[in-house]
Amino acid sequence: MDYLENIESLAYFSPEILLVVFAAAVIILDLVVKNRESEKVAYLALVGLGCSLVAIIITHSALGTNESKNLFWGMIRLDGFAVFFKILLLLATAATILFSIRSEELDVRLKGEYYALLLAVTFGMFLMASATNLLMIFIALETVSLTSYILAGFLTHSPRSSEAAFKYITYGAVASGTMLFGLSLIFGMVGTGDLTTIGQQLPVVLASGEVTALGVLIAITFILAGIGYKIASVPFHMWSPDVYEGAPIPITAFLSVASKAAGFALFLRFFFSGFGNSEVMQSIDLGLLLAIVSALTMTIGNLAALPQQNVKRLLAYSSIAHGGYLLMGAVLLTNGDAAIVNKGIGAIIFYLIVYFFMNLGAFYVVVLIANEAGTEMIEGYRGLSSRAPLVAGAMAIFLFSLTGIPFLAGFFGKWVLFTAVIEGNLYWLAFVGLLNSVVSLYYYARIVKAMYLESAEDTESFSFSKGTFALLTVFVVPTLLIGLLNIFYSLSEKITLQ
Amino acid sequence: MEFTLKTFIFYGFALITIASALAVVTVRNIVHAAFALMVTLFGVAGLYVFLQADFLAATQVIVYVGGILVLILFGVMMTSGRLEMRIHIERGQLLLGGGISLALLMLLLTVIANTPKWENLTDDGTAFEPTTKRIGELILNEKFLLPFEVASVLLLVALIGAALISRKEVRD
Amino acid sequence: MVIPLISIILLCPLAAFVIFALLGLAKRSFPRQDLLSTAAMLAALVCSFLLLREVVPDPKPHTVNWISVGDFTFSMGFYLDSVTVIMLIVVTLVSSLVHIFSIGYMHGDPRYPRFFAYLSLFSFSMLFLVVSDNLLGIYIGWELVGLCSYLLIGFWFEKDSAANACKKAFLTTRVGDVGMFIGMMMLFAKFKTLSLYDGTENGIFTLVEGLSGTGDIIWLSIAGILIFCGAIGKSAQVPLHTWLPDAMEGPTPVSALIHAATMVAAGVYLTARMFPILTDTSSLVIAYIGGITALVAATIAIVRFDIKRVLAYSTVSQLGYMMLAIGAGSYVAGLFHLTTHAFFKALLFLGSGSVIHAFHAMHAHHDEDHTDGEAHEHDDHSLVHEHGSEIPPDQDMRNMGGLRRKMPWTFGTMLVATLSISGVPFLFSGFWSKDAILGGVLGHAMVSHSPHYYILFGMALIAAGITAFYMFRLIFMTFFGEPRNQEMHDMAHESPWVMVVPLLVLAVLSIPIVNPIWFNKDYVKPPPQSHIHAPAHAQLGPDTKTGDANSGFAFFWISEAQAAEEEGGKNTEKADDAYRIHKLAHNIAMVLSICVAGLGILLSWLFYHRRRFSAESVATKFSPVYNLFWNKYYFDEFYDGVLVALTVWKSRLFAQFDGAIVDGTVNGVGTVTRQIFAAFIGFFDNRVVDGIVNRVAEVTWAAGGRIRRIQTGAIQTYLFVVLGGIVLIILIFRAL
Amino acid sequence: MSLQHYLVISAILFTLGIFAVLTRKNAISILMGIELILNSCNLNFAAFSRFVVPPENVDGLIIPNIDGQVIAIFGIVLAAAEAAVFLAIILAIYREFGSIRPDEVDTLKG
Amino acid sequence: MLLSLMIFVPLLGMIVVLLLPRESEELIKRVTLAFTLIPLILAVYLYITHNQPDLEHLWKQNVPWIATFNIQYHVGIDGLSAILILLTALLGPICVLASWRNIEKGIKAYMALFLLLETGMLGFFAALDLFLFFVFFELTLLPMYFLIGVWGGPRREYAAIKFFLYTLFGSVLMLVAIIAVYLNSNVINGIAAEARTFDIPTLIERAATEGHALANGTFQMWVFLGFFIGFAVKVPIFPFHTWLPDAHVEAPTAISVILAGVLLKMGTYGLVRINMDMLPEGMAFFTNGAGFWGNSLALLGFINIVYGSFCALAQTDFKKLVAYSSIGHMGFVILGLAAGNEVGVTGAILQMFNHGVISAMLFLLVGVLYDRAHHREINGFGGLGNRMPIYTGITTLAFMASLGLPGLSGFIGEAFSLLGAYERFPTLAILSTIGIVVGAAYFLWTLQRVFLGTLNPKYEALPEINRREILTLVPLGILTIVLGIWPHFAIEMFSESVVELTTKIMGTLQANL
Repeated sequence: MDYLENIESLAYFSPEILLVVFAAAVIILDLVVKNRESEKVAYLALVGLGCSLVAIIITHSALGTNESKNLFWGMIRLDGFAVFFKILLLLATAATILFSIRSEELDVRLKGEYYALLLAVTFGMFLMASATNLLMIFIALETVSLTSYILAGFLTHSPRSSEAAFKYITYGAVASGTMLFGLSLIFGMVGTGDLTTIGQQLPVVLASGEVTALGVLIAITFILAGIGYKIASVPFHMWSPDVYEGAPIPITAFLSVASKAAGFALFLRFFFSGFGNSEVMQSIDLGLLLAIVSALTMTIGNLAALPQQNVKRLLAYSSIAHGGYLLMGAVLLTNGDAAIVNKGIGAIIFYLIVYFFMNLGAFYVVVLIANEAGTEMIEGYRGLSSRAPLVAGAMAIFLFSLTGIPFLAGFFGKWVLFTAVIEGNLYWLAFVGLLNSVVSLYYYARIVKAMYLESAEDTESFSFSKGTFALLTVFVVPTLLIGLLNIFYSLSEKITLQ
Repeated sequence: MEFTLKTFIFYGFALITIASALAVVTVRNIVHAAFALMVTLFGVAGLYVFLQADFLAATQVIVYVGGILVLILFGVMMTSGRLEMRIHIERGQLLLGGGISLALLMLLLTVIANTPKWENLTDDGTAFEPTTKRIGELILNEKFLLPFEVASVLLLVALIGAALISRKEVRD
Repeated sequence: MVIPLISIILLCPLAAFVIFALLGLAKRSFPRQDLLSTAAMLAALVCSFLLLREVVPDPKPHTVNWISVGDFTFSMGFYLDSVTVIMLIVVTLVSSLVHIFSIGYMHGDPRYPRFFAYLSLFSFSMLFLVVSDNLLGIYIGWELVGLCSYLLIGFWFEKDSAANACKKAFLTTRVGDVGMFIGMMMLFAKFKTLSLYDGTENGIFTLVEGLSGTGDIIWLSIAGILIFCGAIGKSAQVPLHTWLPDAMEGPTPVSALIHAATMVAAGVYLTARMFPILTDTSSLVIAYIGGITALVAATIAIVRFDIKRVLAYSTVSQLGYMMLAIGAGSYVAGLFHLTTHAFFKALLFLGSGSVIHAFHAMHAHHDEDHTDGEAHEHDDHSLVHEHGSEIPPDQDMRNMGGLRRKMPWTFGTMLVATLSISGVPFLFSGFWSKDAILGGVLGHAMVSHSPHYYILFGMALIAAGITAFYMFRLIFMTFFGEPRNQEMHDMAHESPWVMVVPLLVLAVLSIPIVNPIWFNKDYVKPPPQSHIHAPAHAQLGPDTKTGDANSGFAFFWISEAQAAEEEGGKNTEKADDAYRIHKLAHNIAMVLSICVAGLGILLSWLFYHRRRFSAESVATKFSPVYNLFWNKYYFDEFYDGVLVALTVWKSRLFAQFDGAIVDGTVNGVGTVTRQIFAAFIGFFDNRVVDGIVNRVAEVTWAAGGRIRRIQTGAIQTYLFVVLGGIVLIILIFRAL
Repeated sequence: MSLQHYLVISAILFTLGIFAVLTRKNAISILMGIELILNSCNLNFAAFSRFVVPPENVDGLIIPNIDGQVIAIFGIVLAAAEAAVFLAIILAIYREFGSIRPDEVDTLKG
Repeated sequence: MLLSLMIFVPLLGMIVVLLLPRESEELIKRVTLAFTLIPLILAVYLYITHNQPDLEHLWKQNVPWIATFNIQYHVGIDGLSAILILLTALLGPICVLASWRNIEKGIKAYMALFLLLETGMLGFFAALDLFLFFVFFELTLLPMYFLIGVWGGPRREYAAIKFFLYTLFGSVLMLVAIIAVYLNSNVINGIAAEARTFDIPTLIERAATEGHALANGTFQMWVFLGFFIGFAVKVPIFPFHTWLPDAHVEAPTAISVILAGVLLKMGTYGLVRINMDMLPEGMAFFTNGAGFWGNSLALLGFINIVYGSFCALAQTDFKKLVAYSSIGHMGFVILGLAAGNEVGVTGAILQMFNHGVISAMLFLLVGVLYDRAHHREINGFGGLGNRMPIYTGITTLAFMASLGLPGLSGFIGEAFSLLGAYERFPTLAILSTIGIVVGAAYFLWTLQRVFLGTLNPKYEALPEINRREILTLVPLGILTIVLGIWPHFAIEMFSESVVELTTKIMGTLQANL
């Protein structure tokens, strides 16, 4: 296996380096800016993200399409897949920062560290998206997790925030511990931490009977606990409603989009590279396992979302459900046909693009309403159509898109996913998924109902700044248009793992 | 396997480790549990020595016993304002937890026993060179450089975060 | 000339209606709708007479493609033979007279223009039905006349009884229509066409000829009977006759036009039209239904006191006669009776209308005195309650009596009609047509040696006697004796000339000598196709058999000859034989019918004029029979009690089903799912979810709620789920 | 002193950690359980590294493959960082709720 | 080009309406009316020119859209879709007129949504790409949800979400079927030979090719089921019908009109376009007359007829009655389609159009009454015939048309459906005639309870129907009469398509026997 050595790798690693540098700069600026003009700090962080984005693009173009480089002795890999996720994560972070600027919930005094932490977590996620070594995977995961714990518990005066952090870390620590144990078992089976080597060796040792299917199953299940908790799949999802509810709204948005996306990036790469061999998958029936997990995830997410009164919590369950949909694409990794595997990956990528816009958009509205109405409960949305018609309209678009109503992006996302799943002959799974989208309509529509069909006691209309609407437009327009343009489909099709 | 002093000591360490770990999870007094944990950590360090992982053993003692355990004791002290450290365990929870743990143990033991690759790999007494230098090379020059740097970022984040969260007291 | 003439006949009345409707939409109304409609009708009448000359021996259809998709085509067109023309004349004539009569009768009604518009629409529909050359067209006209009947019966819809009656009429006839429609479906499925005769090989009549002799004609019998179902409904045959008496809630001219002369006769017309497809079986069914109807209705008529109801039952009874004739193969006799009956029954109704108007005008005057010209209400009369049925006082014969001096013209004309319907010999048209039927039935019985037809003949004969009895009862109660209600009697007066003239015209038409139509023997010809139960087509023209001296009436002899042909087929010798038998039968029937009619009139005279016997005492003596008659054989009660209740119950059942079962099933599935789900989660304490609707949502909600319950908020529960999940996954997939 | 000995010890430690995490009614005890789990993982890595992977010959010196050892070292580092944050959060919880019983920290649920 | 113009003109109108200030209500209404009139004018032009081959290119368009899935923006017209487009375009302005006065709040949003709805409906009928077809199918849901939910009656929220959920549930199965068709669209004899496609004409062609995966009987059967359930919810076919009465009762008048007039037709149109045309083998399986499955489609038609009719009989809410009557009448469509022969299918398609017109009238009429009396309880009226003679007259016309009075358009569809069905399913056809009687019963009973009898003193001052309302009803009334007298005006549009379709169906049936 050819890989670049440390020094050679540095150039390709510049986006990550820039993130860390800017994180440090943010902290320093935070100390310098005496009068707590925290927005400056936020803008510096945004500049950092921008630089990193430029770096990503430069490194990518230096790399050339369909090329990949193994950096740092094979610790991480830079390829189109990683680049895509990096850009997605970067944008999610940028959005989160913009949300945070507008959120009145966050403690202004502590914002400097906050933005640094956001940059740091993005850094960790970058690594998650590109890690190809067990150790790297674990460290990246831990970086993201630890930072997320802190961010979730960031609200100074809120017991809910502390509780969220506490649950998050307890859960996360156990899950990552379990995962580490699973990783150690894998390490014991093949004697190396390199994913590609694992992918080559594991079938051999399994075929020769040196290790048993049970061992592999236990290892994978343990590992699944760690990754599954990141993407909030059943039964590792239980932290997420509580944490989402307790965490500051921008962080919730960030967790539900970026953290999930990074989790999926890791998931895909790990299973594709490490267990990409269908013999291994079949020996432990991984396909069925993932399919069941996927079906349960979306079902439980959707059902539990039904009675929720807190919009944030509702969206938390909804994002569990969406994780379930995404997992359907991941199930296709176990398919023997490489074309279908790539379809599955492409579907996940496309869905993530769509999900990025609609879910972040929805959370942004939640931020806005929390600012103005001071509540996260559905009651607070009553009569929104007359109090803030544009915001209500945008929210309706996001929610219906999340449901998967045609011509909105969410539908096309589901379309791509279900097509891939059915192509993999998993009719039942597609059916479960589709039934779930029907169920999901019910709770999304409850918010719409509150906004449009009910009237508020207080009819005073909300006023928002132009910037707010501009940011909202950034989410609305893609939600309306992504599905209608071919470019995103071809993009998602091009991004594959090797 | 012949029964030598080495093996005797090994079994001793193993026993101490397991027994103390058992104490960690069973004793009612949290401070006692913390000390039992210390013994466990020492025990594990001893096992590392048996694995000829000298640097690792040292790290274990320094970081764990010297760092983490102290941290835990601090935590115990700072949260025991009411000195109410009695730990009540509900019976059902105990049973269910025991069941799950036992099931996991059984599964793991089955795997350990049934994996041919892991069988018959005994310590033949070969003495290796000390690992410290090699570890240094690996971490600072070779393939573990990146994890090392990332870990430093991680530690920085943890530092800031821990400070942030525990600083909350200082409200105005 | 045929097409323009028919077009004028159809379009004139239609135009009268359309003008009314369009103006109505514009919230205006034509000031003299009555004159417009009447003029339109008269124009149609004139054209009908002109058409008489156009009828050629071999009728040609005039069709256009109405609908055509791929292989199949539905044509619409006119089929003009002698029967059609006769029907056209009858319809236009009676309709014109009724129009004129109504100008007087309906004067002052608030919806006066609308009445005429409806009459026009009706006339159009009826004429359309008559000229149509295919079953679909007939069906269209058929339903349209039903609609008009509905509108006209319910013309005074403020009266609940009228509102009920119109609905009942429509629904009852629609039951029959559905039968007819099914029959049409059967014919269509077999023949791929609904045209009766389109001049090519594709008409039903031509095709049915090809079927003869194949033996497999059970379906054709069924189809025939089903088509006849339409006639049962429309022509008020047992068991669907109950709507017709109720239909008397409509204005009397309507009763005369629709429920005596034309629409109800449409059933007879249809049956006669479909004569070529009738098999022996279906003929027998038709004959029986006709015979039973004739007898049953006549018996009910005996005990009525409402002058219009008596006439209504009489109509039912006479329609039964016609059906009987067709069933017995004498379809010409049936049509003959149709025409004679149209005139004298219209006359009777209009006469009764005149009487009612006489009393009614009094009320109108009263109303005008008190309410200053406001519309007279029809439901504020003091009602005579009797066995739960309500008879308006101005229609109750017990309020009448001795009117012959007050209303001489009305009396005279009605007497002519009564004599006619009773079958008083020679001078009156009814005698001839009734005799033709009786003779036809008896002849058929004698030729076919079928006991059925002997029975039917007996029934018809009895009915004839009863008819004479109750008709004279009506005359005696109304016009003879002393006035029973002096106040009403005082106010009664002869009707204005617009009402009397139509009466006179009809009276003249009921005396056959002066009725010119019947002298032209060419006009009623057997259908150009053979008959399914007489496969060989007799080529004998009717005139070869009509050498008899007393053949003043073409109808009569044609009927006889026709019957002979059918029975005898091509075999001339046999035909002669049959002819002889028929002649004998006619003579027997004539004698018997004269006797029976005389007996009926005598009894009536004894009961109601001489008062030799008391009707009441007879009624008490034979109270079960009387009650049976009085309660109209309990048909209404049966329908109300059983059928309607059943329907309503069924619809309620469906409604409940909708609520309980359909949603419930969905719920059931949901419950099962929930049970499994609950079992999986570990909660078994299922509440029984109440409510019926919206169960799916409830169940999913409940499932959501259950999931919430594991989300206890305690972190260790979550950890249990995680680690338990891991163990479970491993165990499950280890077992696989 | 075969590999399986270490593995069994490690497995026991792991399960004990799990047991602690599941049943202890004190947040700090849970942290201790987590430390046990992490220790078992590190022990695993070290053991596998010693036995499964053939020793390396670096510049003529026979040293065991130390990939696993290095991973274990990182494990220790991560454990330390995690413990620090965990304890900070426990302190915050203690402040807000006045208790560190995990089942009393349950305002977010449903 | 013209077709695309027609589809997207309302969408443009929506944008224009959204840009108008909220206060200028009259302007909004006029603009909306203008933008619904344009499709109508185009539709009339289509009607005039539909049999001129040299103008055909005006009525189709095919441009690539999402190349990755070979999805095209492909719209086109044949007789069947043309007639339904005509119906949609006709009902558009009528509904705008019907909403003129009785939409009190948010007229701007209402009109915008209505225009969006119209785009969805027109697009659905014109779509010749399966994906596009589905997108338009679903596109109607959103505006409908809001139109019922915001401007509906007291239980509007429930009704709106029920409508939404039911339809979405159905479309889920349809989506699976669509994907299955797409994935199999390139497989001949087990080998992927061509590019996959959503193009409906191509799919129809391939489904008729020997050895093509799409032509496989079992495959078609399953796919048929998927599509069928999707459409069945829309039609609605028992037992998926329970959303309909609720939606109708709660929806504002104009929306009920659209719902009954066009949306239900989307289901049956789909059945014809996809289930019959594309999946003849599946169709044959469910209508071959053998056993339970062979009779199932006709049986559903029969159940719909009888069930809908009896349910209508039990109603006391005027609107609910009309809603249930719709269920009954759509049963005739199903029955006629199940027959699969020329007569039956012609009848079914005619019935689709005619029911669209007649039920639109009925709902408009109910709306007129409701606007005046503010309730719809049938028993609460009485004797209105005297008070509102014109209204009564029009209602009688509509009722008579709906109960299948010959001479009015409702009859022909019903009669032909039954005639066609009798050939294939005699027993069911005969039993279905019960629906005719019951249909007459409930309409007449209603007529009696509302218009006949003595005038309820409460309504002595009830104003007569006004000019605007008459204007909405007259075109429909004229159509009812004209098509009753001369149905050829409608039939000539689609007779060719029907012949083609039925030849295929009957051919498949015969091949299967």
